[in-house]
Amino acid sequence: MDDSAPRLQPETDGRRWPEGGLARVPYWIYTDPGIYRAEQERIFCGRSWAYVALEAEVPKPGDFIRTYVGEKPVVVVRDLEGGINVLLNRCAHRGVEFCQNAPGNAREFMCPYHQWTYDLRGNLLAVPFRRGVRRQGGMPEDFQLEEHGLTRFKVARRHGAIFASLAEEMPSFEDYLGPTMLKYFDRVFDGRSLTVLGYMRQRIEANWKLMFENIKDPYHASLLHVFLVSFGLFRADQPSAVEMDESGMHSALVSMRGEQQATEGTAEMKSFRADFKLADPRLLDPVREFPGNATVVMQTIWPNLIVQQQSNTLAMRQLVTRGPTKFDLMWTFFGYENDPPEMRQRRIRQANLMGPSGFVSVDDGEIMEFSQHGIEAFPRDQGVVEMGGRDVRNENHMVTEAAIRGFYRHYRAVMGL
Amino acid sequence: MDDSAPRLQPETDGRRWPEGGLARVPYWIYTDPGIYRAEQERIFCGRSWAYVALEAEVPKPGDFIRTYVGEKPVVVVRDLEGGINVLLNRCAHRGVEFCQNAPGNAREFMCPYHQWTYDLRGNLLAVPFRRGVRRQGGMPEDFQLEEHGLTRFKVARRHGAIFASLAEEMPSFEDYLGPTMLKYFDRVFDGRSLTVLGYMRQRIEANWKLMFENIKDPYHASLLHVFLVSFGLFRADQPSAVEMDESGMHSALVSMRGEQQATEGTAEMKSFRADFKLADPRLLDPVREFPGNATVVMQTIWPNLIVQQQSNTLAMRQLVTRGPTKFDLMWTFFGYENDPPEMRQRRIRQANLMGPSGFVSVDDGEIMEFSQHGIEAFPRDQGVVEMGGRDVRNENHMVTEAAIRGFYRHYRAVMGL
Amino acid sequence: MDDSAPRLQPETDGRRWPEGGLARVPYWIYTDPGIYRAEQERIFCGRSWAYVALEAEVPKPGDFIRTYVGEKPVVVVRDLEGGINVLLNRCAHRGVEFCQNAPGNAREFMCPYHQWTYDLRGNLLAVPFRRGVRRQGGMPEDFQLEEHGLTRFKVARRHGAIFASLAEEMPSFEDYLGPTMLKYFDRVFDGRSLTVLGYMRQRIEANWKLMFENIKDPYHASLLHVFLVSFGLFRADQPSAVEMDESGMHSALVSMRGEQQATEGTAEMKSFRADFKLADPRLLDPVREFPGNATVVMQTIWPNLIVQQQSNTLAMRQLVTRGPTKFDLMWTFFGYENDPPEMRQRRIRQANLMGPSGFVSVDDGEIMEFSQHGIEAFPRDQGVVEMGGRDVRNENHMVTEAAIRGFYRHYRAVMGL
Amino acid sequence: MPIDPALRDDIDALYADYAEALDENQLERWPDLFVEECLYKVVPRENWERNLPIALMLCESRRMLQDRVTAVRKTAVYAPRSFRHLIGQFRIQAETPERLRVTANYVVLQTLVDDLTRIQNAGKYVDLIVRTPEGLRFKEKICVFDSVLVPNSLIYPI
Amino acid sequence: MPIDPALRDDIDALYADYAEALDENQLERWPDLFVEECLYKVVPRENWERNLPIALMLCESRRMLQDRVTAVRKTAVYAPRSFRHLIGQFRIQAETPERLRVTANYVVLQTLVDDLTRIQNAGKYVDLIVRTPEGLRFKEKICVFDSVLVPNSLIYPI
Amino acid sequence: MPIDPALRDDIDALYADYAEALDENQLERWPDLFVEECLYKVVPRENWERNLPIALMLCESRRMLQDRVTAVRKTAVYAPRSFRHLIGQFRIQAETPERLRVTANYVVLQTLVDDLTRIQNAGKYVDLIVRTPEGLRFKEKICVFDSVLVPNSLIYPI
Ligand code: FES
Ligand code: FES
Ligand code: FES
Ligand SMILES: [Fe+3]
Ligand SMILES: [Fe+3]
Ligand SMILES: [Fe+3]
Repeated sequence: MDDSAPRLQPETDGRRWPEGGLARVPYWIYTDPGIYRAEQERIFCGRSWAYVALEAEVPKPGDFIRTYVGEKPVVVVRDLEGGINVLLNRCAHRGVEFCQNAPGNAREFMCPYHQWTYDLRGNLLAVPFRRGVRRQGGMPEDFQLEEHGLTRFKVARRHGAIFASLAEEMPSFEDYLGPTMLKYFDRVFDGRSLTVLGYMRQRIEANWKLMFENIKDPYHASLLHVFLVSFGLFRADQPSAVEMDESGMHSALVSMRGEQQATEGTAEMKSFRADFKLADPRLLDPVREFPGNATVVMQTIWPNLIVQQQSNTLAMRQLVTRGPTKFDLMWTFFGYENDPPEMRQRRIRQANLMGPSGFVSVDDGEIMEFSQHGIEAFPRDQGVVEMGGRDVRNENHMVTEAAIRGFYRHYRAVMGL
Repeated sequence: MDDSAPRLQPETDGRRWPEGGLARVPYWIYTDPGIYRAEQERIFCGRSWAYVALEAEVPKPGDFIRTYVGEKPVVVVRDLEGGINVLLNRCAHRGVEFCQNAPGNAREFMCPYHQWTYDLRGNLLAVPFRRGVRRQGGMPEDFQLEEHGLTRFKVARRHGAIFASLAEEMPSFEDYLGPTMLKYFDRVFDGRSLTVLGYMRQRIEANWKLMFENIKDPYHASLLHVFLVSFGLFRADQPSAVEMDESGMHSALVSMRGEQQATEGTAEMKSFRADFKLADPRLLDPVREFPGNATVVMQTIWPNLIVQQQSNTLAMRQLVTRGPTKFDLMWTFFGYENDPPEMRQRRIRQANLMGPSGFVSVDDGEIMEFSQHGIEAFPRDQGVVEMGGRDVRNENHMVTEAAIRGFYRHYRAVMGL
Repeated sequence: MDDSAPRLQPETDGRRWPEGGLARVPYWIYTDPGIYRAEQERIFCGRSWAYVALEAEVPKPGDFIRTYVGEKPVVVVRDLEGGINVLLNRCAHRGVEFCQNAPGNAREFMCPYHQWTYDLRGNLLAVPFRRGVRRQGGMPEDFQLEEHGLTRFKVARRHGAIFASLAEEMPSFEDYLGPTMLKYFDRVFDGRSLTVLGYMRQRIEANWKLMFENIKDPYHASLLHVFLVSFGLFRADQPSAVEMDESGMHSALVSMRGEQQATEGTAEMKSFRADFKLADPRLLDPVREFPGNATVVMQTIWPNLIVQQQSNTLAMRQLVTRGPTKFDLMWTFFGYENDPPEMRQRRIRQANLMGPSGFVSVDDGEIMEFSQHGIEAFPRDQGVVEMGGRDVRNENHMVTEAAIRGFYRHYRAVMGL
Repeated sequence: MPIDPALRDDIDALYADYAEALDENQLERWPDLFVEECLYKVVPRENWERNLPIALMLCESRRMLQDRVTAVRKTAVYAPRSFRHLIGQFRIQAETPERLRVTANYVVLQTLVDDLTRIQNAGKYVDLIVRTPEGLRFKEKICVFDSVLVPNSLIYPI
Repeated sequence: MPIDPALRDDIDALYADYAEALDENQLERWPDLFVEECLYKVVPRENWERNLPIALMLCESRRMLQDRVTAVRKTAVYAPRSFRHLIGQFRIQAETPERLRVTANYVVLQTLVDDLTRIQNAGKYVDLIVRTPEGLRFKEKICVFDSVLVPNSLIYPI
Repeated sequence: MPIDPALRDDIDALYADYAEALDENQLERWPDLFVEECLYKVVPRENWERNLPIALMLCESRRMLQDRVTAVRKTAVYAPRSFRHLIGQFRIQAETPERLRVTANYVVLQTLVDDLTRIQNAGKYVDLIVRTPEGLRFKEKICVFDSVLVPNSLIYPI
């Protein structure tokens, strides 16, 4: 990008993060348009590896899909050499979002407006009438195709997942995650080939950060999610852990499944219903499939991904921002190519827990909008994030908001707040 | 609220109220987002008694309803001692609008997200896992429940109506109204117990102040409202008055019903239709029920209430702001508990005049949107408010915009414009 | 307008037009609200003749229609002397958009709110109760009707088309167009009386300037519009021209119809389909009706008009802005009063090419939204406008973006960018 | 309970006729679809379910329906608009030879000048339909609309 | 006028078939629901009521319907979308043994990629339906849509 | 294929009953409109057309329908709302004396507290209806909704 326009500044004009440091979150970060614009530049176009797709979505040369990094439209395409390219879905001529029909398979991309044509790596191949017609018109002599390609992202791939970055310099994806987070990532992405089972997508009228707060908050799961709790899928008194990378930008919530019985923990859970039974128990017959005792691992990867492993349901949850008070949550459910039919069916059935109609996820989608409502009218107020202390530390329990504090510690560093 | 953010300033940057003082109203006050934000803080959260509910809506201990002060969501609840509490509908933890289902009856309020629990006065009673689970996690030692209650409004009650304020210091509701306005208020709210007959609600795409201008403007009633005029329910040539408190923030329009006949006044009313008859006259057989000759009293109470008494139809009209160019008008129709059946039916039938489909009110709802359309494209222009002079004065007639001038005199003082 | 508010400044704060001058267009001009507000003032209310109507739409004294100049609502009315008046559709009292029902015929305009009445030239005729009622109230002694008329535009008429301006001083419409543009204007508007055949209207979620870029861009027509190309209605290798007035604010694209056959030019048109045939050829049997060889002339007239002559379909395309990222395109199809029935039917049939469902126009409506999508997320980037050089010059061919460069050269002068 | 197909068709035709009267600007004949002694109400679901009597429109006779029409035509000030009714499958809840209790979902779309078509009102009809020499007519028509909030004005009947 | 229930069912089926052709991406068979010599128009209510002849789509024969299909499939550039028709109760306005004048309200919902379902167009069908050996077919279908403003493009027929 | 009018009326009544159960807060009786061994799915058109098996709701028996009801009533946290179904003309695609393959367009409107009525979901039903002693029941009901994006949560069945 050129510099005809000054770098956008967040409209923090005179704003200070409230006293109380990591234990407080000011409500203006959820609504301020200037903050949002700065996030687009510093976070989503900054030093981050944004999730864009699974390789299984573009298996063959020429396969492509449309998606977004932050609010920016991009195309993910496998080139003829099998390489993965992530390109801005914006023609270099006069800005047209050239790719409208997806998924698909192409040998090249042609913008419909003036048919500028690009190869699958974004290089400009041809400009119609570049030399004019009958020696009239055409592009200037010094017009160089090389200077007018599509904006191309750096790409990182690991075990079937694809990430992209616009930053000049980026560490490898592995260094970006760090050893602890990489261990959890590789737990699900262990090199087996993946198969896409389907999509869900919801538009949530809330700031995108509330989604990360929600997933980084194990405290809520054992209280809000009556369904989870009642069936012991997730409980505060289960063996569990909250882990982060050093920066705190990524995190993993880990839990082991317990029994459906009252315990010390449940005493404090008003929502626990020991009596609750399923009429058709097939919905809940998870089988252990990963090494270790963890039955649930929810991993968040800065800046736009949640990797969901709840029992046997696996999904990438990608955040697409739609302005300061709106985002789309895009769910890509997947399994392993060699899943036996019963396991495949189990994943499909357990998807009932997730997405816009999920026995569990519904609660989160609704709560985020309740939060946005409660927050919007109060830019000068702030949230309290003190559960489990006021610092950032990995824990062997669920009764903490440490990962939220870790998230905002990193957020403030990146945003200069 | 803390001061991590500077007090919002209205975006009056370099703006001056136009020449002409009280007789002119600049159009930028109806659209400017900065003005709107400042209004929320200085008017609705400032030194004002905002109407929130009738006691009849929360008759029993534990009864609660949801409503709004300005754009802020609140809960009105009767506690177990019979006291009325007005609480921000926003959890002290991380901002969730915790009360979603209303009306209802509760012993306490529990936020669904982490089940923080509050008593009916907004005191934080319990925080699940405050001491952690198995000696792990939990809130810091120095975490004080007392410091994390719900924001609680000051409350004023008079003869069945409930008002709330966030200001540190407030005069009594009686002093706030002043003797003249209190007299009109007590005319309808005379101590008899009230009964709610039902609700209407409309979303109007106009700035909220246009609603007050409309009601403080008796001049329009005898011209715009053909229905009123034709049936002599309200006419410029009827004995009438416009009265205000000293500040001009409140006002009352008073009129006595005339006959349906041409008079001096009607000569100038192009809309008068002497021929107009009702096929079913039951719609208009009002009976005198209040002392004095007034058949209509429309009282506006700063900052968000209109008390409607038109013939035998009684309603509170509460303004809920929804941004600079939108507001909801919430109508609560009521009568007296001891109304005889015919009177009750009369009130119900006369409601045909009011609300989104009201023979009279339709005109106002539409006109406000016509005004907003006419105004929006012209921030640098201004309205002319000269009928009845250029000053603020009580009058014994209808041919004046004095109450609008009074309203803006007070508005400018509060807003620093 | 008074000066109680400072003149709005475009939010160019610190922004510079990018390097590359006329060959670059920064993307922030398509989304910035401050730029939009400045455009309203400097372009639509500035030194320009905005198209508002055809005389054929208001043939008789008292006939009126509603329309817009930029975003400002106006009424176009023929007065009793046969003169044309263009009035702001905004009451001088308190801003009501008084004219709601149109088209219509009136002797005067009465605002519904307080029945202020204006003659067809916008003069305030009467204010009800101006002298009060029973010697009470009324307007101040010094209130002058003369000072409170409707805002009235300057009006220019030529051969049946009506234009309006709010500028203090304006050149004649003829001088405004200049000799070259006037020649093209008079080609269609040759003095024959016109007849309106009907309307189309579409709301396009894109900045209004993209519409002008589209029409001033002959380069796209022979590539995007497969339908046009395949039937030889418009092709890059046809004899053609791009002409502008001296300032570059107006332009005309001229083309002669070719045969449906492959030629040098079509080689570069991937979209050309030699095989393409119509099942019912009646859609395309244009007959020559204008002097000269041109079969298509698309003329753009600053700031809000496109005059369309494509084969035998004639239309005024008027732009109505609806904010920075939205505009309405209003199509008025017309013919000549003395058209023989077959010609009339031909115009009606060829309208299939135009409007929201037009075989040709659909492409443009969609492309503009693709552009807006591609542009919005990238305020700091810019478009490349180099086809046919980097300067502004009339051309005898279609392979140029010169008219876009001309448009922005003038735009920048007017906007001070 | 099995319904005579011809009866279903007659009810079908009554609803189609009703919608046409309101959508095609034939308001004057709208009262004719009711019997003289009738009840017409437009009620928010919130009031309906809580037995609160207030209605946006309440007509206790065909003459009051006519007064509604007169007000819309002669006295009310409003921006021009058009309505468009879509009425779902109806249910015959109870039936005597002379009286049918019929319910049906509806949505009314509104189009204002210079604006797109938007949802104005949706809910269910709770109707009492009777046979008359002129054919089926409404003895009661109660329009219970979802929630309570209305986009500004509800000018025409539902 | 009493209608043979079987006829009502046939008309019902014709409309259901028509909606399916447009909503389920079976555009190619859409012309088959018309007779060879037919008239199809999509016209704004404003033009219709003022007798202005301009239509957004005007097809004067089944072959022109086919040209519409070809354009949508082969030449037009547009963002992918799907339509969804809801058609209300129909009225048979006039009937000869061979020709039926039928009107019905409709709303067409549009869903664009990455967006929610929105109202694209609403109005009424003014149809002339004739009996043919293949069953009922449209001789005329005039879609009069409310107001005149359209959200950008109207790609598919209504 | 000619359909017995009485059969059409029964199907009509089944859909009306189905809509009422969901719109009038009678969720508990919704499973009763299915046979014990049944299939209920809410599927995005994108998954459906690409044969991707994931559904927003998947119930493989009437008992699973009951579990859905229990979750909505007892465990799920959500803002109060109401649904309103409009179902279009249905098509009987194939028929044996015992099994009917029926499709119909639908739109579901949602009204949240303090908000206007909005479109929640639109698409088509692909149903398998069977005769039982209690009358017609759903053996399969697949709700294929247009596109894939949903406005936040889909709480109730479609
Ligand atoms: S904008 Fe893409 S080729 Fe011109
Ligand atoms: S937000 Fe209310 S308890 Fe956490
Ligand atoms: S606003 Fe027009 S007369 Fe008062
Ligand atoms: Fe959760
Ligand atoms: Fe009024
Ligand atoms: Fe074009």
